[in-house]
Amino acid sequence: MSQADLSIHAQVSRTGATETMTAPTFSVPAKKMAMWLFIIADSATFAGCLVAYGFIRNATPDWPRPFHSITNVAIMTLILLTSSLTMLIGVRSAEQGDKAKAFRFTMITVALGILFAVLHIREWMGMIGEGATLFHNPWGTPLFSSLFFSITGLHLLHVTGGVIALIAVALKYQGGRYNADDLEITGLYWHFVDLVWMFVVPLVYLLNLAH
Amino acid sequence: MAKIFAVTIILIAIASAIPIVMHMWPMPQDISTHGYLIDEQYTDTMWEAGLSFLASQFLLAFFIWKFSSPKPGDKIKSFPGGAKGLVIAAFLLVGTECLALGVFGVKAWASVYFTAPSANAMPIQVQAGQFAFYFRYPGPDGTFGPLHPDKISEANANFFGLDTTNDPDSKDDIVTAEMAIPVNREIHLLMHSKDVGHSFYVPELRVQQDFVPGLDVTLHFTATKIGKYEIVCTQLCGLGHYNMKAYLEVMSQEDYDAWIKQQAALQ
Amino acid sequence: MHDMSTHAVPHGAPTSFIRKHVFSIDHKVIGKQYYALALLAALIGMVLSWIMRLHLGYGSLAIPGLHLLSKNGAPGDVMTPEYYLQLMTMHGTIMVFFVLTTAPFAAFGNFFLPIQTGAEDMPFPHFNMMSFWVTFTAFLVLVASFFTGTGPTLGGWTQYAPLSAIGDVGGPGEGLGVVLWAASIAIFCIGQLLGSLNFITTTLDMRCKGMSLMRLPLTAWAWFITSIMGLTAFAVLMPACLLLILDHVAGTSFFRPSNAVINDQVLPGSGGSTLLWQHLFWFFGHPEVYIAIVPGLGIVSHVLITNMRRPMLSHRVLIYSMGALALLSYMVYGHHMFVSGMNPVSSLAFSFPTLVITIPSTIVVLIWLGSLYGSRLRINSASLFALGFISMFISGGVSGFFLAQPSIDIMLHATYFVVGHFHLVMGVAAMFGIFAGTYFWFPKMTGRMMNETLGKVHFWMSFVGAYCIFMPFHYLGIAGNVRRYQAFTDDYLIPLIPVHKFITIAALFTGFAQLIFVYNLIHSRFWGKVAPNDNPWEGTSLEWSTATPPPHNNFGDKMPVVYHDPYQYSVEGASTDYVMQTSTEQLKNTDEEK
Amino acid sequence: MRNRHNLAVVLSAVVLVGCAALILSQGVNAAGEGKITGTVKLDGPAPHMKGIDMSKDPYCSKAHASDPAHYETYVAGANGGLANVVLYIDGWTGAAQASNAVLVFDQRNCMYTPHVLAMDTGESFKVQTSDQTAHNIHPNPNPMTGNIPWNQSQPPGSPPVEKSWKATEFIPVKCNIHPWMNGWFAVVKGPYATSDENGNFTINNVPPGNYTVTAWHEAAGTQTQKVTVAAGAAASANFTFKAK
Repeated sequence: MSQADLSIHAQVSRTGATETMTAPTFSVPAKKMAMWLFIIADSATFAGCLVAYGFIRNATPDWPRPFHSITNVAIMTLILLTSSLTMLIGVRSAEQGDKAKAFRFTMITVALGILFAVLHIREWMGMIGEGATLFHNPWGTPLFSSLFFSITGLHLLHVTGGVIALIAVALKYQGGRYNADDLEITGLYWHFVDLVWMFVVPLVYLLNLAH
Repeated sequence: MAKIFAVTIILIAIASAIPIVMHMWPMPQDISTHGYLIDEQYTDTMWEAGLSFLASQFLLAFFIWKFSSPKPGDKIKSFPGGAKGLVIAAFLLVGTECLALGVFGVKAWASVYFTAPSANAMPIQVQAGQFAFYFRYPGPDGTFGPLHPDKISEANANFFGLDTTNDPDSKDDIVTAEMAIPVNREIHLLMHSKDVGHSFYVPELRVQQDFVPGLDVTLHFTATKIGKYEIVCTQLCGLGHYNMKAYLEVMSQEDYDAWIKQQAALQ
Repeated sequence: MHDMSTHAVPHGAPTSFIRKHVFSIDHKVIGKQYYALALLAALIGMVLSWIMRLHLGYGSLAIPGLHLLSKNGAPGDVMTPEYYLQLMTMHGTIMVFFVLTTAPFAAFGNFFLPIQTGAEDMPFPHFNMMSFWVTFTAFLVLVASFFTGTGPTLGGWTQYAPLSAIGDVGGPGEGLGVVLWAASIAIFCIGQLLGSLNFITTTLDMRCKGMSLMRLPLTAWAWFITSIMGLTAFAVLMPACLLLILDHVAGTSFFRPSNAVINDQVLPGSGGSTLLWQHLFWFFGHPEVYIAIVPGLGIVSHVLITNMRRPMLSHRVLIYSMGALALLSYMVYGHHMFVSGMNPVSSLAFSFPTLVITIPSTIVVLIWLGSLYGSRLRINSASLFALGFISMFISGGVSGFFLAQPSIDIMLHATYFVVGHFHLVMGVAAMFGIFAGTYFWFPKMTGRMMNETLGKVHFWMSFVGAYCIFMPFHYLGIAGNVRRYQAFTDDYLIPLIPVHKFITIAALFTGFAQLIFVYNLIHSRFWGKVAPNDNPWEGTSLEWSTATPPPHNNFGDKMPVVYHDPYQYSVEGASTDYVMQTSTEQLKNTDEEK
Repeated sequence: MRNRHNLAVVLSAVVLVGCAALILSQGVNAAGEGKITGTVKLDGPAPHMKGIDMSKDPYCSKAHASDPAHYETYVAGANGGLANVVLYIDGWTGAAQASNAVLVFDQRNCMYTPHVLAMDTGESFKVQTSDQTAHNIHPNPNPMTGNIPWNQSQPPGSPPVEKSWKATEFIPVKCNIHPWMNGWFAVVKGPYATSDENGNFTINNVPPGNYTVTAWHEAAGTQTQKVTVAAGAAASANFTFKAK
């Protein structure tokens, strides 16, 4: 029994009523609601960054197109998509009460997340090796790498945060302190991170492919 | 207390309107060809806004006066028409007001921004920098030489960064600290900022436009009245912002010709 | 599987001083903390405005002791232009962020939203605590910039790039000062995000039995709508501030244009867009205006209803109007940029929604006036301020007609007309909302009444004083008086100096009235008359049905159950002239909201 | 504890005596010091200096109503002497110069007086305003030298600002409010002089020895000359610049 359950019982015993609250609007409990709201806010943050990117890209005549191959980014995308799938399986299993499977698949998601981060950092190192920094790059306007590193960096930060959150939640879930819903909520965040990547890839990578 | 309050509101509303009605601090006189449109739009808006202001303040005061000391046993009355009536009223009154202002306002806006400068408009470049305006006339050849930011040297009076030895177009460019223009001649103003954001504001000309660093904005206008006016900066540009200004002298064509000759000699 | 509770884990009442008053997770304590922060910030902001006004009215006057505040800014007590701009920037930032956002929204919202919805606490009390302490940190970071060698930034609260992005060469405080400013605002955004999360989930998920959404009081609706705006608006400002910080510390040039030259030296920077900052800032900035004013609309409606002894003509229309304001606020931000070099076609596109926004505002005012008609108005400090709010809201609102039109904006942009407009509507009006809320809720928050006489003195001085300050601003603006000038040296501005002298005197007078308020607040808190009962104003909403001050879990042993609309006053056939939401009395002849 | 106090007392006494000895020994040396005098001349006619249009600030233009202002890059006297040339000793290794005169950089009639202010490293100088209009002083040192840039306004009636520079450098100084206002802080090590209207200068307090005198002009560049200074005598060094 989770703590949330306990709280209902605590109130039942205190007030003597079985139900003291109105049913949540949209039937979304507070925690999940909060995650949705966070996702809305975070979307606004990413949207702000991507708008800034679009604005500056449009305003810069000599915008560089330094990417020659989409292999790496395709692999990364595939990994992130797969991780969304494994997350889904994990959450589904948790809902069905298959704790071991849920934990296993969450951990696979974590592993894929880490793999994504490693590939991402490897790509960064490659670009840094070619002379790109936050304020300089060999291909053209320095704004390209400023925006590239800022936006992908922000995303990488989200992936890292997601990996840490997933590990923490999975362990606590394993230990019985969190339930399937907590896993689902963390899963929501993970899907969001995946979704953002789907915006980052076409805007930041595909638009900048060399002709 | 409530009655005093109601009277106070009415007094304040009337007192607020007096300076407007009496033109105590009026808009500066208009010396431009397009300004009358803005002024008309302003007057129309003042009528509508002023009347809405007075009407609603009076109504507020009246209701406060009337309903603040109920006798015991007074029943609550409902406003005739109720909320629905008020919402419809708001949509009709304010909606049409807004639509009218918005649609007619486009005309004034378009007169400034949607018309191209005529072919014989006189080009003048204005450069804003912390905290002064400088002006450049293209000289007899009619072309401006290119700008070299690294050559800007205020210590040598090279405010624009011209290279007069290598750029033939720059040789006859005339750089001045005040802006003189012939009366009734359309001016095509090329606006360039040297450092941060500034703005070009001549109230009499009914012109205000920001300088955008990295982007050259243009503006065109015709002055119709000879005189000396002030060009001020309205975009916060640093510690000397309040002191950033230049004079605009609208001259007769002869005076202008003499002035530009004199300026050319000083280069 | 859907066995999740909608509640927070109930927490026991804390015992230690620190957990009770400092790091408290009780929304009521957090609300008070926000209020105290806003009060402190407002006092600082007000003193800054005094200094500025003294300087504007009496430019050559040395203000004794000013050099103590800043050695470089006011050597020999003579104010330098940069110090004026620094004070102006700090006045704007402190007032907008730490007073107008925190007091009506975070302070009152925190205290009363859970009580009005019938919740024991917010769903995430720890987030709530963090929200305050993060905001407080943001405040400290901002104030810290006073103590850097070159002082705070002078770029104005809008912090237009590239002045804000080029560093110290642009002016004193434009280096470290801007970094601290941007850091403070970014931190502030996090605090508001946490707060908004709590507000929205409280409203949607924590309502007690019988409390349908339409049965929520107007204040709760106002906070709810505000928090939705806050959620996205601050989320856009935060990355803008982070990019600005990167420009300072990491050598990027998001906002630094190519080839800027200051002091004959070409500054580093390449291709950055200066308009980008304005777009990002105003996308936040305009909703922010409504974040400041919408809670005021709610508070004023709430206070008025109680003192008019009748519900508003329509509960729903007011809610929809506030919602419309919030929605439109995102579509109009470009009206701040009519002369900024933005495409002139988009100016028109931004102008129409701006004009349209007057429709919901007018509806709100008309509903207020229509409800006032035939009411049984009680006059006290709270209702006086609420009525004053309406007057100010009208006065500040009508000038919006001018500024919404790009053609007239050519004349009035960046003049005192704009300053008058937004000070009346989002400054004074919002402050009046805060005062109305304070006088109204003080007994519930502290268990003591505020002194009515002092309250009325405060009102009269503030009402007349505020008009004396801000109405002349409009005349100055029409005459072309540019804002953000520390002295009026232009020939055409010199005749206007007497008006500035008048405004300065009015400002000192009005400022003095606020000291009376502070005295009243502190004195009443400790030595005021004890509240006669739990419901001194004979209100109906849930905050009046609980003990005074409310216990740790808001309602003691018994969770409330709501049977009625929030504002059942003067209902025919009822036993009293007000029926509380929790009353089990059956009412006839009312069509209750569902 | 006590011992430590004693040590402190003894140490401070030693330091005091040392300082006193240093000061006294300088005084003794002064008697035997020489100086370097000479003239700086400009070869050929003085370049035409552009007039300054001060119309931006009515106060400034009024101040120059009868006497139009000109840029001061080259200020040449009647006999061809070149003013505003800073003369100093290259690679000076001696002690810092004890200065008696207070250096003043004045803002008068919207111009800097003097146009070039020479000073020793660490020597303090005063920036003051005699104008009824606000100025700002914005020196632009090279950040690599260790001199920290500043930017400060001086409205009318402000007290003087006292400053000093750490490292040797020729620092351009400007007023952003009046873009034509420009001047120089010439920060050097050791004894220095600035040529006057006739091009004359005297570097005082130079101990006997062989030196390289450097002459620096903001536009014409630098020149050096070797001189030998004898005790109590004046060595001579004359320079001739060509306008660039």
